[in-house]
Amino acid sequence: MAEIDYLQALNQAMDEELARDETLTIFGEDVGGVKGGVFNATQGLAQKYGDERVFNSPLSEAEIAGLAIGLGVTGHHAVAEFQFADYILPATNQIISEASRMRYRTQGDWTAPVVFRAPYGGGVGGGFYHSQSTEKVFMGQPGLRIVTPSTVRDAKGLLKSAIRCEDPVLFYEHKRLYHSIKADIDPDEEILTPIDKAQVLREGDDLTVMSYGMTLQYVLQAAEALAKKGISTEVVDIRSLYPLDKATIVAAAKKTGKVLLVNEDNQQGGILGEISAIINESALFDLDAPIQRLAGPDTPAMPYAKNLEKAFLVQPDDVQAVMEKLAQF
Amino acid sequence: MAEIDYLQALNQAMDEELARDETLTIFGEDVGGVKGGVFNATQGLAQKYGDERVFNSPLSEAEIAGLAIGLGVTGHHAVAEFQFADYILPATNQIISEASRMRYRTQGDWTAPVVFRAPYGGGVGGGFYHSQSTEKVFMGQPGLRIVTPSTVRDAKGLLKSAIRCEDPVLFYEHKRLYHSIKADIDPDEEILTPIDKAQVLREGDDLTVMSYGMTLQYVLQAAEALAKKGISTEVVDIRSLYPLDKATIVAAAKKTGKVLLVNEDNQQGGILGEISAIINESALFDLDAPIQRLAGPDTPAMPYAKNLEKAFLVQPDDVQAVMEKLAQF
Amino acid sequence: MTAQLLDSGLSKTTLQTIYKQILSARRLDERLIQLQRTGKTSFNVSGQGQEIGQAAMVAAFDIKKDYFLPYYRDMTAFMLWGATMKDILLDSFGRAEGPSSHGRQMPNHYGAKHLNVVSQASTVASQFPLATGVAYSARLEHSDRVTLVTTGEGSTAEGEFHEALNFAGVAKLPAIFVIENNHYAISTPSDEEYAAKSLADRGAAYGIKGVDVDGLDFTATYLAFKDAVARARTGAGATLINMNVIRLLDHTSDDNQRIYRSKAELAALKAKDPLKTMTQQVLTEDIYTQAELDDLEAAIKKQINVATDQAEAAPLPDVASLTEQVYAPKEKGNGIYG
Amino acid sequence: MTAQLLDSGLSKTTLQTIYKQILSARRLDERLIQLQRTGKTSFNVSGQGQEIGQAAMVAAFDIKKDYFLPYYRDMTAFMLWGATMKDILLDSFGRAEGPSSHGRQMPNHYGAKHLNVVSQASTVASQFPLATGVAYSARLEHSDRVTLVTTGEGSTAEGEFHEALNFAGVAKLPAIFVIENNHYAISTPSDEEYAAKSLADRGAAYGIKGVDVDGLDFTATYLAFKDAVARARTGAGATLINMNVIRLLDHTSDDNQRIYRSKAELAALKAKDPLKTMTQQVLTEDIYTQAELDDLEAAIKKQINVATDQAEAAPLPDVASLTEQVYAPKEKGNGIYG
Ligand SMILES: Cc1ncc(C[n+]2csc(CCOP(=O)(O)OP(=O)(O)O)c2C)c(N)n1
Ligand SMILES: Cc1ncc(C[n+]2csc(CCOP(=O)(O)OP(=O)(O)O)c2C)c(N)n1
Ligand SMILES: [Mg+2]
Ligand SMILES: [Mg+2]
Repeated sequence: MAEIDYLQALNQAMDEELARDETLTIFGEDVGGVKGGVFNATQGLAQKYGDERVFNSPLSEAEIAGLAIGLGVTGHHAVAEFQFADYILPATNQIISEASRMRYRTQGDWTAPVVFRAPYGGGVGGGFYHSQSTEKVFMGQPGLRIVTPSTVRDAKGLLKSAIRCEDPVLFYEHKRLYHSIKADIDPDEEILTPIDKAQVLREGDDLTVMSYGMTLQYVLQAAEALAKKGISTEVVDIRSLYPLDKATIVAAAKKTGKVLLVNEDNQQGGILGEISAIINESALFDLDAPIQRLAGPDTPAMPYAKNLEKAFLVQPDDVQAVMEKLAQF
Repeated sequence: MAEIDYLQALNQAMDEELARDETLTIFGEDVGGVKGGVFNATQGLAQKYGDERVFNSPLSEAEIAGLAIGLGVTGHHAVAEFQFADYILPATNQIISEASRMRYRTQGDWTAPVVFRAPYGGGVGGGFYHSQSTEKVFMGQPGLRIVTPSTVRDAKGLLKSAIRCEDPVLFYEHKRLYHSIKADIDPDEEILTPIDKAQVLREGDDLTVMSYGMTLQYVLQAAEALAKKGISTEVVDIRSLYPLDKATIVAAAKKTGKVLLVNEDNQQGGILGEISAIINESALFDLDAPIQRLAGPDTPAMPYAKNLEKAFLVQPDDVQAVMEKLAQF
Repeated sequence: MTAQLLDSGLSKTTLQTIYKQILSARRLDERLIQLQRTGKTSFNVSGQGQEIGQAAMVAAFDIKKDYFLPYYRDMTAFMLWGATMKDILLDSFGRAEGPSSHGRQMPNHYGAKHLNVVSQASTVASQFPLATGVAYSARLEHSDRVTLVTTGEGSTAEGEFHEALNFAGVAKLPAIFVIENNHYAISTPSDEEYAAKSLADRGAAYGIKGVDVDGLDFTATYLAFKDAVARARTGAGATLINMNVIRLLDHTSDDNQRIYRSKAELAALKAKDPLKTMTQQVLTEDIYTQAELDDLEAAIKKQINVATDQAEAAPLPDVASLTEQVYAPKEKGNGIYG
Repeated sequence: MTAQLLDSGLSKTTLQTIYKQILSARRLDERLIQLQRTGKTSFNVSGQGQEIGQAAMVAAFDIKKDYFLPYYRDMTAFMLWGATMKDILLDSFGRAEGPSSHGRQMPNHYGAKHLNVVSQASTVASQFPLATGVAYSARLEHSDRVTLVTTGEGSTAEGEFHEALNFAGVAKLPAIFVIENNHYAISTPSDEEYAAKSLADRGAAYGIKGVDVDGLDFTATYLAFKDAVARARTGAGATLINMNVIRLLDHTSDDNQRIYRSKAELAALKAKDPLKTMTQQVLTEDIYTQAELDDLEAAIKKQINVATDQAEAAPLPDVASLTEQVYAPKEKGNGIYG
């Protein structure tokens, strides 16, 4: 066993898959060479696997995406890194029109088994363009999967599964988790996390809270605090943002009848709205309270000034306060 | 009074605004010259207002968007046409990173008062890339407005308001409405439709149905048919897709307690999920039935083969059947 | 001005085959137009005026191993790459057996797994980044295969065109990028599309060889491609070819070019029809006699009739398949599904 | 090799002012680095090595009427365009009065309404399409103003760069597109960014004049821009200028270039510092005496201290403003709101 952080878990996942799958290539801006990515996620990989398999791309996101897809159609798995999830936007057309449609439009003759990694999330002093949650832009594009790990174990296992998956997978990584969460991971254990399942991280009876990313950490802390006050919380790590794992979501909602959904993104138009709609459709008469969303305000995410950044971000105290209030509803 | 169709209403709106606002320019692929757009929405305008104000752009959507935004920051209103709503995707970065953020990131020093027109929707034998509903991609980007007219009067009035609005507005037009709906419009009447309001098109007590675009026509027809069977339907034209008009939506939901949401897009991840979440948040205890969504399947929209196209699209009969069943819930 | 066909260095037999394929493509296109006009199909893109260039282009490749990412006006190229008349017609009728998309896409969106012809979207130029990935895969596999990708001149204004060529230059990819320059993007004439003297000048912008060629001249075009393919196959990198052609007909069956092109312009175009030129050359150079050509016309007509009947009778996709192949089938036991 | 400053045709007084501004920018950058290292601010992009080129560039414009869309390494250019030390520092501290974004954006995202400097996003090259709109507006207003837009060489790989230049060529826009080529995009050296011999060759790809200039040479750079501005102002269209410069420091305060650039490379760079060269020229050409320069240094230091104190003391944005200016205020009675 060795304690590693979320970023190291990602690096291990890619290292192991490069060793296992000779077709696999990994590239993106500053991903190759000695730098190994601006967050160092690919550090050491170019040296170990050569510049043909792990390399720098020019500064062009549509090309990064299309290069991956073109490798995919010829049977090569690829991991393409977008330097920040904000910079995935120039590649939107490639991801939606090409990657997400390839299998369906040829009924499986051609496929795009590629992973697009995208570091997302705020609280890093990055202002609008180094902080955003852009996952909602790609929500509801059948053929595409969107996943995000919120534990160290999943960072490793989910990335390995995404690489092995024959579908295109958008892989979101919360930047503030890179070094803030750590876990003991046996380097010899082959970890594969299901890419199609939400995960119940904590069982409880009084209320159900679903989240992902940084805010999920706050939910777990609050659940712990509430437990001391005798309130028992069911905590769901949504994990597969699209398609959603309806069964796990609905079961967890029914279990307590009080549901809180939390994410860092704006309140309107994101993943949480869809989850709320699914619960309403399948569990309306089990609900004891309106499904609540705790999320960022509906303003552009997020200003640079420290006080505004903080005001934009859902804070740990907010999470606990809302949970407590919902439990008492 | 003269009977005009939805497309003519759009043309009139642009014509009147070009005459009124000397800063206004209109451009896009094939928009200028004698062609006046592949759907003829801008027919006659280049001749009337000159090639400097109404012109063809090269085939480059990011440039089309950016050109508009650049005009906007210098105080010029602009209408940029994307030839199909499918081809807005290469402009995603411009629309989200630039247009939607400009006012906020400068606190109003610079603004982007531009309209992006996007013909959307299927049932035209256009396959995946001439049929899609791409509005959800832009949902939840504060600073941006998304609107779509579903009546001839609104086609005119909403486009005029969008042009006058100081915010960037994504203006979706359902292609199948271009010639299929007509109305008597007084050419001398100055029509301005509020860009921030849903509209109750029909009052009723038994169930509430909310929709936009082609499916709204089916809802209206079904409401008429159901009226003959003694079922009374409240019909809401959502119209402002983002930001949503919460007040009108919640009031209409509360009124009957039975809500059906209909659109042509996929079921998961679109506008309807957000509406459902809003209703759940504000009117849970007024609901007598789960909020239902009737929408396309969660498969890529939409195959070319006639039978598959039809199977993808919500059909008038489906709408009526689901409404009738919900009324009886 | 047009070079002799036999100066291409291709044998008489090869030239016979190629001419036959070109004529078949022209006649098939005429049938497709008829089918669309009579409401039997709903859409067609005609490539008339571009066939000679397309045929000369494909003749330079090894279609057994090379990859092709075509665009919607490439019917002739697709047929020379191995597609049958029936394949084309199946796609046109939106039939399940259509190789391009099994009825999922509009006609003219060519693709075929068994021919190494990669499926294309309607979003113009979006195949260019893909082509760089396909080309890169050859390097990973230590294969000397070459990747061919085409588009119209209007579509080169897209950012994705630029991003792909830039990477191809950096990575010295074994790829050939072709602009089929018919001087119109729907109704927009090329001086409103770009201001470069020639689009071949964009080669230098990417450290790629740029070549201009008259796509109405079979031999000139063939030789330019032959050279480009040889360079790509031997590691000398990519080539950008600006192939000048003409668009004889409307943009698509939804368009009417008489609105934006004058009668005089259209008449001048018609006089330049490269099929007429080539037919003349075929006769002059004794590749076919007039009698053989007459037989050929008759045989093609028959083939088209048979293929049309077969394709029309073929089944539509199964409606139940609407929800199939959205995602990969979930294999059990591989650990990646819950 | 470097041309004489006075050969620029600029007066001694003008050159004095420009040198003073350049020196101020260098010293201010040093202060910004210090503030970041001591945790008083959280981020900085240094433009050291690019200042001379930037100053020569701006000197060719009429900052009273021209428009500027800068990029994040353009602090010197922004200051020559009229921004004060305090403006820069307010932005760095994320203060409400900061002209660029009133505390909304990271430092180095320059903009100022009163200076016609348009706000920029962090998404590289996305200012290029905007710049074409700004340039087009001059035509609509029958103004002879010129639009300047800059970026780094790595960012020219973006599709938006291409789309903008293509349109600028077609529309003969009064715009000047500048590549500040420091040969690195973060850690990626330019041979992995592009393969063109020179990025100026991209001009021809767009029917635009392409010019290479040594951005370490004040006079050469100034004269190249002067010519380009004159062309733009008189309707001769756009110019693409590839300005070769050096990046003396890390990409940003988040980077450490010693990882990917050798000691030898960095030492060679330092020896080329264009400020050293210019200082030498200023003395040799009697623009300033050493004693005057010493006074200048002292005065600048004082100015920076004052500006730093003022900026630090300035208030942060009001937290209540978090939800302001998302949309235009709803005017009553104009009919467009319900
Ligand atoms: C991204 C995108 N934008 C717009 C269109 C609509 N469109 C289809 S073909 C075409 C013109 C293409 O012209 P060109 O590239 O010259 O090819 P040609 O049709 O002349 O062969 C346009 C604008 C599209 N298919 N994709
Ligand atoms: C669209 C986009 N992709 C990636 C980035 C991250 N990024 C910021 S600066 C930079 C390198 C830019 O290099 P260059 O254009 O040469 O400018 P320089 O920093 O050298 O002045 C990168 C990759 C970004 N800001 N925007
Ligand atoms: Mg063309
Ligand atoms: Mg650089």
